Amino acid sequence: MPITIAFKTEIPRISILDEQGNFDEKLGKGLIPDADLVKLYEAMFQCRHLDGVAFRLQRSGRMGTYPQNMGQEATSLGAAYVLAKNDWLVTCYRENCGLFWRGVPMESILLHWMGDERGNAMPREHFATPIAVPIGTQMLHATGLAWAAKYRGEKQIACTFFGDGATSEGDFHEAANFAANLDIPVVFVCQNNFWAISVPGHIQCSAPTVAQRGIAYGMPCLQVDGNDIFATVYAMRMASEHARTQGKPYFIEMVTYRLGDHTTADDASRYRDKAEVESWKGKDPLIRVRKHMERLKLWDDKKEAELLERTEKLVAEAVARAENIAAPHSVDFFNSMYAELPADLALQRDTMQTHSLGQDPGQLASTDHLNAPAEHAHH
Amino acid sequence: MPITIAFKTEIPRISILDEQGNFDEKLGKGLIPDADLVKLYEAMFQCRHLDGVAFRLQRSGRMGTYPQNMGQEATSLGAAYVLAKNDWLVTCYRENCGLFWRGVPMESILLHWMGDERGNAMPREHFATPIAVPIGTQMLHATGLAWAAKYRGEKQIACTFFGDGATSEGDFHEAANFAANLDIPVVFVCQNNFWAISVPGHIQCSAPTVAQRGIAYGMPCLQVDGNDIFATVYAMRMASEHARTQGKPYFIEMVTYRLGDHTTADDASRYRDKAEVESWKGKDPLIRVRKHMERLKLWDDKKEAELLERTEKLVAEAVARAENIAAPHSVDFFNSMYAELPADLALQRDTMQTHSLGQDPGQLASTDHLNAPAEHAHH
Amino acid sequence: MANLNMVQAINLALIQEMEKDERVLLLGEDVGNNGGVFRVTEGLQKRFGPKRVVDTPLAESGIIGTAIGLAMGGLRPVPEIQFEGFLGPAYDQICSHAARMRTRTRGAFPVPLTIRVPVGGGIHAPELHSDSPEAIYAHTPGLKVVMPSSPYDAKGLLVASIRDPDPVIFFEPKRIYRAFREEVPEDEYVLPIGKARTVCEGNDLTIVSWGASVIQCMQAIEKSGKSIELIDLRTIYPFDADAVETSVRKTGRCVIVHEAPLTGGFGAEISSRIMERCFLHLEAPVQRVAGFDTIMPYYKLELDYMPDAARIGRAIDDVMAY
Amino acid sequence: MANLNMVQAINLALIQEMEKDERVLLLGEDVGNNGGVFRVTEGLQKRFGPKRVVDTPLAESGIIGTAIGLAMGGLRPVPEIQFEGFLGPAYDQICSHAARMRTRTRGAFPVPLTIRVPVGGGIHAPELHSDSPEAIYAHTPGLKVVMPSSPYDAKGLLVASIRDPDPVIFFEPKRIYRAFREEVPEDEYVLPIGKARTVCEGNDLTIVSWGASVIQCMQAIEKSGKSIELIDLRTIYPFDADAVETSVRKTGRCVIVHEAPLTGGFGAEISSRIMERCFLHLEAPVQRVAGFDTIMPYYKLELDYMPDAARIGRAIDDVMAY
Ligand SMILES: Cc1ncc(C[n+]2csc(CCOP(=O)(O)OP(=O)(O)O)c2C)c(N)n1
Ligand SMILES: Cc1ncc(C[n+]2csc(CCOP(=O)(O)OP(=O)(O)O)c2C)c(N)n1
Ligand SMILES: [Mg+2]
Ligand SMILES: [Mg+2]
Repeated sequence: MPITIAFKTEIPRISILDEQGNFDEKLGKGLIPDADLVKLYEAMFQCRHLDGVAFRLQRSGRMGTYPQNMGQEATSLGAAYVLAKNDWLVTCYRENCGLFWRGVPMESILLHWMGDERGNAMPREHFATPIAVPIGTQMLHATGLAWAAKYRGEKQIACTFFGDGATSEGDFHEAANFAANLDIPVVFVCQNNFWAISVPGHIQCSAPTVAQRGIAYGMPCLQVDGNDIFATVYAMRMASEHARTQGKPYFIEMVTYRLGDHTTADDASRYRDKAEVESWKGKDPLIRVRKHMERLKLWDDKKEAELLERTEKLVAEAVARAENIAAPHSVDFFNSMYAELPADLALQRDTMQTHSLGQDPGQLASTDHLNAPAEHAHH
Repeated sequence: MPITIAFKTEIPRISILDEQGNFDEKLGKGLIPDADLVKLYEAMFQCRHLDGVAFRLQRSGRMGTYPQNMGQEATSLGAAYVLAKNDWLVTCYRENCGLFWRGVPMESILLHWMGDERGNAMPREHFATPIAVPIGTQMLHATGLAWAAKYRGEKQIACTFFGDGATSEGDFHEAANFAANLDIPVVFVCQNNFWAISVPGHIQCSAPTVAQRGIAYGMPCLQVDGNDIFATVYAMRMASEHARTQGKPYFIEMVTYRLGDHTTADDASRYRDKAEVESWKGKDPLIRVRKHMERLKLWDDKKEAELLERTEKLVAEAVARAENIAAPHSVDFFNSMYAELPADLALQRDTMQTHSLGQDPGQLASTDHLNAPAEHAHH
Repeated sequence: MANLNMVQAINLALIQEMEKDERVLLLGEDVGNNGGVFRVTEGLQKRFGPKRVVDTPLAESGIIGTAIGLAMGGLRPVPEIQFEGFLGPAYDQICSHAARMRTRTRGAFPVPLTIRVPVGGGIHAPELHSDSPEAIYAHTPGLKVVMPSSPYDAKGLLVASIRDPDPVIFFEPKRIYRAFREEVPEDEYVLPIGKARTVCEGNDLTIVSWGASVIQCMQAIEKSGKSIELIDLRTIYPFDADAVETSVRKTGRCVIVHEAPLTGGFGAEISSRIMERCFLHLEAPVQRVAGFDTIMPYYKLELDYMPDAARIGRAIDDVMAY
Repeated sequence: MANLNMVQAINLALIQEMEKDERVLLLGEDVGNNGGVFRVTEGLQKRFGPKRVVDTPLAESGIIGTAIGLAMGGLRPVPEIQFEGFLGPAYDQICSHAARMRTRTRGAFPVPLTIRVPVGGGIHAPELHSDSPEAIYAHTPGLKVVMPSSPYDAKGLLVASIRDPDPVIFFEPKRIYRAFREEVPEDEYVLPIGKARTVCEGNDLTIVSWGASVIQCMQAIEKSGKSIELIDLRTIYPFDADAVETSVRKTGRCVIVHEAPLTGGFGAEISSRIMERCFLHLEAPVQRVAGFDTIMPYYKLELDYMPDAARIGRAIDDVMAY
């Protein structure tokens, strides 16, 4: 048989609550208890609200560049909802919703974008890593963190989030490949929002799906509607179950869209069609959950109003905490350089100078030597 | 439909002349004219012979580390045979056979491993790049070279070779991804020989095939018996045709085995089973072609003896040329640093010193100044 | 002659080189439709088409690695790396290949490549958007490293870089991308790589600097009221040792200023050279005013990190008092 | 006490640290069954099992990136990069993450990581197997950089590195992996990071060096017949400025020797520091004997590239004659 089939595969796509409000009972029933659904909606709502506030903070000069999360809330939230409390969540910068669900305080995120490292000084009990600025690099840390758990014989897994653009980086490939070949339980989640700043998705991945990136590593792969909290929860259940019981990785493409600019430094109208943006507004992850809850009589306008009121207060308090933190001292940027500061660096800190005369005013006085009898031939 | 199929694919495997001597007429007939088959066999034979001679040169201290190609001759040869003369061949270090077919002189390869850059000063008309020492990095250059051809509107393509280990590097991923998404005609050929020095293949790729690496980029993928010159030629025809007419990349896994150590610095018996090596000896790409030619009455012992005689002479001459080349001057390592040598570097070259007094003996004399009336306060 | 800021001057240089030489093409993240995140390539894709101004996948090693292939194939690629903090993933392709290909092949495959990279701090940006890695690349034989400090210089040096037959890293100090304008001739001019500029002459002390720090030095000089000679290196490698030596032999005193961390910064090289070449002319030890040996802090503290006129002024005083 | 070469001394240090501390694990290419291409990890996989001595995929960024994750997860990974020439692909993970994670998180996520890397030339190896990039990493705040020059030092410094709560690049000069043996105690000892060793004392001139070059310096000193003090830095960052200063204040003359290219090499930093701190004590300009500012040539010429006793001797003579 000269031509045989060496390999064969297919990738399923999951959608449960679609933008028309259709709800698939078979997959969806009992997936998320009603009380939880309400909480999940509230979490998305609050995250969305913070997003708007943060945007305005930036515009009024009270914060630096900020990447809005708007439209992508259901992806990381689905993951955070499913993961165990001590599973690692290793994210990029568009996963506020999942991080808040885990207990990361809003002001941590705000502080980060206000140019303050204290925003990253997250207590280890959140099992979350700091915002990753260099694209595509954090997935390797997720693989390492899950590996550490495996090394210790713990059942902890890691879940890592990254964008479609990030899948172009070599580090993505290496992270997935290490996990696959060394049997490390990591759930890789690509938030495919079709854009990496101004670069369209097909420049990052011209294959029919981003999900098939995972086939390269022999991982099970899924594509899901990332704006459908039921679908993201469903997929994360499958994936985390697989990771935990098999000790192996899983790849999920969550199809979503950022409704805002890339960051506050960006103007997406330069490169995106208005029509495209409009069409995605109809697929908003919040709207469909709200409508679904209304159908189930779990939600009404009054609750919405009450939620808004609660949220405004919550966010305002977080902003206040972030803005009222004491200004950092210059020396702060020395103090966590090393467990113990090398002498040299301590001298820089203590003098806030790098020129040696500045660090050692005594040296200046020492020119008195010049008038003393020369010890050496020409000094 | 909550669960749909987002993607579906399969990968064919090609084998034409197998190790038992079975020849598939359907795929194989007319694929390689008899006269060419003889030449291809001779090329593999000569490459194999050089390999043995090089090994002995290393062992007797006349050459540095050398990576034997033994057992993998049919892979790059199949490619070189199919490619147009001006298609780029961008290889690693186990593709001597293909390079010799293109006209790269044997002594170039020898000189390289004798620690002499002149071995890499290959005339551009070979359309071959120098031996790539850092694993996995050269595929990006292939993508760039093919891109340059496309930019100029030429029909030139590139074919790049790399090992199974190399597919673990991020650069492999980026090279394939650039080619796929920017529509650049590159044939990616992985020589899967199941080992990267001592590390077994499943640590590099635990998926059922290496071929499926290409699925991640939406490329057509093939797996072939890399020890079967007919199969490698067949696959390269398909792939290069695709690349040339569609302007897009193609991924081929050529399954093969290195019969020798990784390099002369390695001792493969530390990590490979004897039985495994023995089983692959039966799959030798040379033996099966020879037997096939004998069946076709194209070959006999006399021709083999005559070939050996010719080859011994050819290789001895190449070795002599490599060994008799004039020793390089120290300054040679300065001379091709830049198109024009910066003054500083020219001074280093001219003095073969880096210490400033060494570079400027006049400075020493200048201590006479000391005895002259001091111009400055303390000198 | 037009009054341009640095972004405009670079844009103009790119247009003119692309018009002159078909082999010049641009590639990088967001350089096309979006005109780059700093708008340096604004309008170029529209003007020259997507073949010559190419949005690439988000992969720096891929950008440089394919650009090396493009250069080996006879073109003159001008890749952009979005911020100096993202040179890291491309480090290997730059240092193991771009820098080495000519030597490796004894001249058979030169790599005429110009890597444009916004560099340095002071713009309130997030982490890894404010570093100064020029010393790393200056220590890598086979590369040239250029960093202009004004629109005029940026245009002339970029033209020289693109035409250079060897790989050049062209650092663009983002802090002064739009900080000021100056007269920039439309007409072609080339500023030679490896030649420093004497910004102002003086007799008491020499300051050597480059990039955005040159502006801080000018401020410090003004405040000091002393007769200070300011040398803007323009090129880090090869650097203009003659210009530095000549000046220091005259003044006998020198302060070197750069944003990069002190230890192992390029100031160390210059300082050593001065000692080696001007030993008997030195009235005081050469001093370095540099970034601290810490990670560049997030932006709340970035101004505390970077050398400013006050720190430079203090060094001037200390050296003068020696 | 045993008579060991450097490979054996490092192997012993690894065994002892792994026995003492469950959190220590080794990872890298060929470190397992094969014991590493230099056999430094020979026998360790058999002894500690494949969980603690892990053969990884062929991907340096992956090795360091996952090791960072392992360290963030509370372990003490000791990755091996097969040759210094292959640090390039890992540059970004080392410099953008390992070096920054502690600062980035204000101490919440330290990265206790020891990256073992064979370094330097002189073993007749192929391209990219003979370089000396220590200055690159010494210029990267957040890292420590160590390079022993003897079996005894290698053991004590490696133990210190593995126990260090911060990331360390531990360069192993491959030229002296097996060049000589010396007494190396079985018993635990720790050589502190940041402290130099005075190899021999002298009054006429100070030589500062590190790694394999220390051996060349010893040869040159012997030949010179002068009273020369040799300081082996042992640690490149943080470097022992006090030891250097004390010695140069005494001798008034200094030669620095390293294999890495001259320009921007760590010699420049030391030379600058000496000028800054010992200005009035200098009898002659500090001189550097270093690799040339070229690509390390293929092995036919490698001995012409690296500083040898003759070149060092010439510098000694020149400085003494000044
Ligand atoms: C290594 C690196 N290169 C470039 C950048 C600049 N940059 C920031 S975000 C971004 C696009 C990211 O796209 P994607 O991964 O799809 O994530 P998204 O923003 O769409 O969520 C780029 C190019 C960076 N931060 N890091
Ligand atoms: C970037 C890099 N890392 C490590 C090495 C050391 N090394 C040389 S060959 C090799 C294994 C290569 O395996 P593979 O790609 O399968 O090719 P093969 O030798 O089997 O043909 C390794 C690890 C290298 N040369 N380059
Ligand atoms: Mg995206
Ligand atoms: Mg292999």
